[in-house]
Amino acid sequence: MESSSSKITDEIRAEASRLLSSGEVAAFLGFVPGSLPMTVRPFVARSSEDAARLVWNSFCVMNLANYLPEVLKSVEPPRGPGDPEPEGPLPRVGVLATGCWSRNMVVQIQENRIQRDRVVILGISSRGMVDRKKVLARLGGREALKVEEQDHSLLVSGRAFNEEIPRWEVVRDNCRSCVHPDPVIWDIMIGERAGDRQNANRFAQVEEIESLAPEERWAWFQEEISSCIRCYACRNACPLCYCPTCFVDDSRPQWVGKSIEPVDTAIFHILRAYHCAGRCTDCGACESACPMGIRMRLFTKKLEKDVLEMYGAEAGMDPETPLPLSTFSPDDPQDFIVTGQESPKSTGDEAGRSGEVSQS
Amino acid sequence: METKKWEPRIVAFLCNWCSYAGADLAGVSRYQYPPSLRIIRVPCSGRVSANMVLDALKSGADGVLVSGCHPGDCHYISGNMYARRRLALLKSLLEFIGIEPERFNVSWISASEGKQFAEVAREVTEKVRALGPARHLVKDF
Amino acid sequence: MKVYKISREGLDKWIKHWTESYDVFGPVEKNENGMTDWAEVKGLDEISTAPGTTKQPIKTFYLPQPETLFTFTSRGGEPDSDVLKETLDEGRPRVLFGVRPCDARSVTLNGLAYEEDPYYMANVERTLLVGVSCREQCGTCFCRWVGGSPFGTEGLDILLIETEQNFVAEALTDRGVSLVEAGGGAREASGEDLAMVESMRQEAEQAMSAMPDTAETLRSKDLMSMYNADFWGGLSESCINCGACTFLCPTCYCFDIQDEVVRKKGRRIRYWDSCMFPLFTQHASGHNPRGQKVQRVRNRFMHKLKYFPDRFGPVSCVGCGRCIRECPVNIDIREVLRDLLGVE
Amino acid sequence: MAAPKGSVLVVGGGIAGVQAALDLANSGFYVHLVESTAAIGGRMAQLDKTFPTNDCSACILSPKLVECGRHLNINLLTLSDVESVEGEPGAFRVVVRQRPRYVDTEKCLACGTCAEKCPKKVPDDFNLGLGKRKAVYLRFPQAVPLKYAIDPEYCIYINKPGRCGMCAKVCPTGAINLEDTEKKHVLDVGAVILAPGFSAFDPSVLDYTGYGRFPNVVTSMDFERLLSPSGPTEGHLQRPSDKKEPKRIAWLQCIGSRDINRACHGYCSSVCCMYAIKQAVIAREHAGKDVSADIFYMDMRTHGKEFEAYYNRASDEGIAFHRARVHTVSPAADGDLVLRYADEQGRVREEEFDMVVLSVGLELDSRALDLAGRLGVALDADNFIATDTFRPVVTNRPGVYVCGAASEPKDIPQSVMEASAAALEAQRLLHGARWQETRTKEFPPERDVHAEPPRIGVFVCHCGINIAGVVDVKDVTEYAKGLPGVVIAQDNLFTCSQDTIDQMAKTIREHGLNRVVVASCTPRTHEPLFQETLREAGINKFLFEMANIRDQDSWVHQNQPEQATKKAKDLVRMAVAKVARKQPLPYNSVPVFKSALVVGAGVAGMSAALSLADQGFPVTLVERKDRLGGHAVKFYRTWQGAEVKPFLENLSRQVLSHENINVRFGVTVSDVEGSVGRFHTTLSDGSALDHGVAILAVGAESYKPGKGTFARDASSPWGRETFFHGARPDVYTLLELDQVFIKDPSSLSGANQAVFIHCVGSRIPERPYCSRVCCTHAIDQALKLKELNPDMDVIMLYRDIRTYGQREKLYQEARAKGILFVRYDLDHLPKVGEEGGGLVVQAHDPVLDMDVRFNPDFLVLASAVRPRDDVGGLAKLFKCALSEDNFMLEAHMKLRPVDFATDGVYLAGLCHYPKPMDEAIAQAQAAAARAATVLSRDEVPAESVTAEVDTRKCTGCGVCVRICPYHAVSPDPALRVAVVDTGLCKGCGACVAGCRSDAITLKNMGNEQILAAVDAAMEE
Repeated sequence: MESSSSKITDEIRAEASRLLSSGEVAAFLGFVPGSLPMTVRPFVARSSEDAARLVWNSFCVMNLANYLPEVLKSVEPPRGPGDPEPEGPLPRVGVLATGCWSRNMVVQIQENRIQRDRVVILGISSRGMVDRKKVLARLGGREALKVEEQDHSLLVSGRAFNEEIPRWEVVRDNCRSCVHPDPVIWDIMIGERAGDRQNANRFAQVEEIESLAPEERWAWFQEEISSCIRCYACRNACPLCYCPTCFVDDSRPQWVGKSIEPVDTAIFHILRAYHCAGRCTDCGACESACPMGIRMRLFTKKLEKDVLEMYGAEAGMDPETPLPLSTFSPDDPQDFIVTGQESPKSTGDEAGRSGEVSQS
Repeated sequence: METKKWEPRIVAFLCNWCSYAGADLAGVSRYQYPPSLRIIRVPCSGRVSANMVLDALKSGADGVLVSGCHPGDCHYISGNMYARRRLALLKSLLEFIGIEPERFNVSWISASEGKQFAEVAREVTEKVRALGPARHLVKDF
Repeated sequence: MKVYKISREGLDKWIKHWTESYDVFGPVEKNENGMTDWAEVKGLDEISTAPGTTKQPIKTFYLPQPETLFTFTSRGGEPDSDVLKETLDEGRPRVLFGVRPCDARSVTLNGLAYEEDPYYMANVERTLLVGVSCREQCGTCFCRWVGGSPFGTEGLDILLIETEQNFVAEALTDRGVSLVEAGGGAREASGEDLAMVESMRQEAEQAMSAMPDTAETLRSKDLMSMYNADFWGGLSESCINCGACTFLCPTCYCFDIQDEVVRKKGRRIRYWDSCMFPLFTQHASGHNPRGQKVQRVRNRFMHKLKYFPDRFGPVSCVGCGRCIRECPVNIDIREVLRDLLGVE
Repeated sequence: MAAPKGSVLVVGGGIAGVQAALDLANSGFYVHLVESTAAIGGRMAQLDKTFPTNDCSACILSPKLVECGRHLNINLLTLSDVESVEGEPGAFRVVVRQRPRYVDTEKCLACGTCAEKCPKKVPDDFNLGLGKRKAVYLRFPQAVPLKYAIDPEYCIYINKPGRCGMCAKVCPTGAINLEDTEKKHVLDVGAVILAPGFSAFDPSVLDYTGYGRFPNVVTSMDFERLLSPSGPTEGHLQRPSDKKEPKRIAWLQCIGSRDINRACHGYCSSVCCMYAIKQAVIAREHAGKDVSADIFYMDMRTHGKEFEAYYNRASDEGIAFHRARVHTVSPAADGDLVLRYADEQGRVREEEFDMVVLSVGLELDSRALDLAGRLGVALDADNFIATDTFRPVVTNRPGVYVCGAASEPKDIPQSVMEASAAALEAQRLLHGARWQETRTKEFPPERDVHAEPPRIGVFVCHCGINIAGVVDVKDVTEYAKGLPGVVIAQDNLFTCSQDTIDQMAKTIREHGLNRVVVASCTPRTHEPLFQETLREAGINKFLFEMANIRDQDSWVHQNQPEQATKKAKDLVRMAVAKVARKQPLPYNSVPVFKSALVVGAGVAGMSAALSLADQGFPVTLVERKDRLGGHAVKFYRTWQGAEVKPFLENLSRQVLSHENINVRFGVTVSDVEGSVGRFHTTLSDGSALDHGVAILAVGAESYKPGKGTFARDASSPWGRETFFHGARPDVYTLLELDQVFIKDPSSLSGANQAVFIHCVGSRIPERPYCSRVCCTHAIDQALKLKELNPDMDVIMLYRDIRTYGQREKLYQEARAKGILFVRYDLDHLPKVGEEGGGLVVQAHDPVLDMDVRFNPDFLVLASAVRPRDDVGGLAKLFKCALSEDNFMLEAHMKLRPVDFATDGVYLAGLCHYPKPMDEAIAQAQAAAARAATVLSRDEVPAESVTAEVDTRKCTGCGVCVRICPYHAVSPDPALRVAVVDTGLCKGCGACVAGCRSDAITLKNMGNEQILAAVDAAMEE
């Protein structure tokens, strides 16, 4: 029986081919198979021949929105800085989008990174992508030489072993906690929309950490980031990390040291996460890209939880709703404000108003 | 007599119009508080970025205080409102990764609240003093 | 070269003896996904026997991240203010136990570029390498394409070959011989042992696909036609310009230098840089000769596979396969190598 | 009148004269400021601290004096007296006699060598004879002009030519001119402002005080000098007899005030209650918490803004208040003093004190009396310069105005208000000659320091003992010398004094400094002064930084000198690190839209509008109701006895017919954009207008106890008392009774008894302030009742009678006419009930210590004036603040009483604080005068510290565009980056902190500067 992924693959090929050959799009962003099991390679198809190579499977973990601004620019007629926008509509680009990717595109539209009318979105309701590292962990060091995907399991084989792994067990954490699998914006829907997932306990991982004592949390954080090599794969895999000069590269001021000393690594991860506050759509690309297995998604997930709880906002759900950090409400929660009411009472030298002691 | 106890060092970013004036008023009214604060005047609490707070901690501050006008009183209309969101999220994130909540403080102090300023200074200082010197995000070599 | 035979228990004793005068490091299982990485060890049982390479290459021992080159203070007023003081680390000698031949080769290759660097050479001096041959090759291994071998000895002080019951230890350098002696309890290998090792070596090499004379072929090719080849554009399109490949590569050795000042205490550090990063070649003026992603991707491969061989002879790649394994977007250097070799 | 002169004569260099001079000079007029002593500053310069903020008097005054001394359009004539004023309004000819100074002010460097060598020690009149000075002297350390003078009364040479002459021999610059002679100046001016100030009452005539006989009995002015760091004891509190620190101090109130028997002054001096409390608070600050402070008073008159809270705080701190009049001060052993007094119950008590301070009253100086005579200016019954209820700064002589304590005893803010009001009258008279006689200031070209490495000068201020008493200033200065980039570090007694400032400019030039740090007080008050010094020295003024080692160090760590010194070093190091990274900034300006918006058409609003319209500035007057006049239409008469109605009708007529006034009825302000010079305001009807300034005069409300409960807080001492107000026709508020006086006074003639209850809704925890006007208003009404029916019993139930100033005469008259005053306090509140259809009021008489009952025909409630509930919304639109009492909060309670902290917005009338009509008019005129300093200009300075985009880092994401509260950032569609309009940018930096890419920064307040300070703060 044909798997759902291969059905989607066929539809993608057909639509991409149609869009490219009709000239509706100048390029189409998708994936082609990778050179290793459980890998795919992001790919820009520019012809219907290219389109025939496209593939969709459970290993499409990179967020294609990351490539959109660059690919959009690549199809524009060349112009110098300060030259006016060319007359007439610019060429368009087709792209695949699941729920989180489409929301990411919404944020990019809000931030003037991409123009809605220049992208043709092929929407796909995501069933969740597989975490390659989880599969490797289950193999305990045995090398997977071949992985075959079925709707509900993966058939893994290597030197002298065959193993069937239930798919949902190795799905990425972000996908397991996803509540919006359907695209928010799309032009052509591939397959059916699945509707929001009601029962996913989306913040379970965060709550588990929140329940720890401060010192335990610090120990967890240190352990989590201890293997970081500062390769910035997380940053570069993120479509929202697009600053021309990242704060890590500023030298005046030097916000963060460049090496892998724990303080530097900590500040890098704190600020990287913070810069995604209210913008991150939990696509999980950062975690998937990390060669060292760091779960930096937890930091952004915590912020996602806070933004939802404090400001009732979820990134990328609506292009008309301002991003949470560029707006405010007069009634925003502020129970963290220090008032001095817990100030210790007068204790000699440095407390109270000079001359406060009553007459003797 | 000078008391000999460990004095934490707290970087205080105070907005020029309310909190810095409140700190001045504490002085004018001679409200005494511990000599732990190193006040840095900024135009508005809205000027204070997460980066700045982290930089203060990285530089060795045992605590950080950001103080601005009360909501609605901002000299620049709404700077403190943006600050409130930014700093709330930063504070939450720092606590999440295990930074003691008492290290990073936000307050609203108006120009007429000299006494309150001294009280906040005392409260923040004593809380930080109880924690001891900062370790977690301090850059040293 | 002297060849010894040593039991598993004997090896454990070696390590225990060595720890008296050396810091001994070995591949240790770090987390549940089966990956190993370098850590200090006190005995053989801590060391992973999993096939393949560690997560990180051994360049971390030669090019620490960061390496302090100088220290200074900038307090003003004081006589030594703003004066740089050299800090050459001549720390305790160390033994890396269980180094794969490909990784060991990287020390020699990098040494070609760093032979005049006192910091690097000091680390070479203080680091002894005890290798272990590869009986199984991984899907990403390709040392035989770039002049290496699963039984290669280049860069090693000792190569261990696991036989059915015991280990054969080839002491390749004087340092290796002293190490064996310091470890004690080894017997000289018999002719039988030597013959067995030789047949294992041939078997392992024949099991791997090989590409002979890669460096010579690449050196002979026209640089500009390689530079202008049209596959670069398509290749770079999927790249996200992170540094995973370069930072995990044993032979990527590029660095940047920066002064760090905290509370007026300063140090000048050397830390890893990556040609994948836009800042890598950015000039003070803001101009960047490799401002485009395609230029950076091309440079990474051209440096390894053309500029380095042209200058030093061998290719600057040991075929460990880490970059293939860890690239988030599956860029595969083997495809690039094939493409380059195909350039006319 | 022919074209008027563009110059104004201001007589008197006290705070009132200085303020009037500055307002005029800053609005296009040339000012001759005539001062009889050797330096300006007046009485305020002699004060230690000022109530209710406890600001250091010299510190807040000094910048104004310096500004005055340096102002290009103020001609300072010290040691001068006005001999005659001839002519007409618009064209007076003034003769001024300037006594010889015997020191050439061009040459004198104020080095002090002359005084050091002068052999003649004489009593120091600035210190009221408590200390000595030399015959050649500087009036006080921050004197402006900072030039020595020789006192001819004592100088040996001048009295016996040929003898001494030491000063001339030692003067390094040859500035001494012992042959100096009197000069006569003939000045042509358009108007004259009299601000001759007051003299303190001399209590020697009051034998019972012991003043003059017992050394430890001093006047309050003496005591100010004893507290002052620049005084004879350098701020160490010592009593005169033995220099011992007094531990028991008593203040006797109303010395020379409210005393028609012995002192011949019936009026209240208005300020003494507050200054006595302040002195008690400060004395304990100086001499320790174990000092006892006892104040003997009749009524505690804390009727000003924030005064009552100050009084309450002092009381809580343990200062003892005795409602008792001391009848003798007699000597005890060792210079101590025994006070005999009768307490409220008439029991005679004796108490011993180390020192007694006489809270002396204010009177017009005899020289001012003479001057008034020479100028033909009329005096009132109390020998103050007479003014009119509705024209509070206008004298009987046209073109001659008066301000400050010369027309009635008053405090500093009131004097400052009147000074601006007097400036307004001159502006109004002379507006045709604006900018005709002024000069413009040229600064030297600024040196380009971009390429220079930092060469920093550090100036560390002692501030008398304010800083040096706690912080080791020398140590801090030495430390500063070793900091990176510091070329020179100096310490100064008062860095803000004219000589230090001049020296600073010289030092900048001589040492080629390109950056300056001043470690002293707060930049909020002193930064502009020092910045101008930089400009004068040819350096961009933004290459400056202050270290606040007083307000935020020495004053808050008074008991930790070591720690405070360490902190001072840290603060200096931070400032040095920050200034080293600053760059020169441009001086931006904004064109001025020359029209005004006045909100509120009550008396204050109308007065303000007319004041500007008469000068030719178009005014839009916005009134939420459909009529003019506000609450004034409900008033019967002012306390001076003038009926309000005719005045109001005349005022309304003028407003409605004025060609420059556009009255908009039935609208409110709904939105405000822009800033000083270019406000854009939208009204509730949707219409919009552009204006350069705004004056808020939205008034207040009368508290009506019958409407709702008395207190929202059930813990209020009054509980839920409503006094049957609103429920019974025979219970009135003051304004309701005024309505009866206006409409049907005879209806009250038949009444036999009336009871007034004072402080209804005031001076309670819920509304702690005093409503200021009600005592006077109630007593005036009581008198009116007596006019209607001399046999009527009128009973006043009061807490303190606060008929301040000349209002006291109403109180005297009331008592003379048999009006009964029964005091109550919060522990013994009057109770109001009904009995047989009538009212019954029960009170406790504290003198008789028994309950008394009244069955009045009607009850009058002296109810509070309370702020309007909606005032906060309007304030917010203009980015202005409210005080804790919800009145509008001025920029500085002492010296900027009509300005808001927001430039170009001013306030007047009851929205500021409860006040009688004359004061409201004066404040409205003051607001107009201040507004005219903007409207008279073509452009006003704009923010220089603005945001700046680094286009290489900007991604055009638009966060800053969305965040900016001023719409100063917009996207550039072509370049896809953000662009800042520096004219709109206010420099808040919200965009900077919002930018993830570090692409937008705030000039000189960027991450680089701030982080340098952070890093320096953390350095050991």
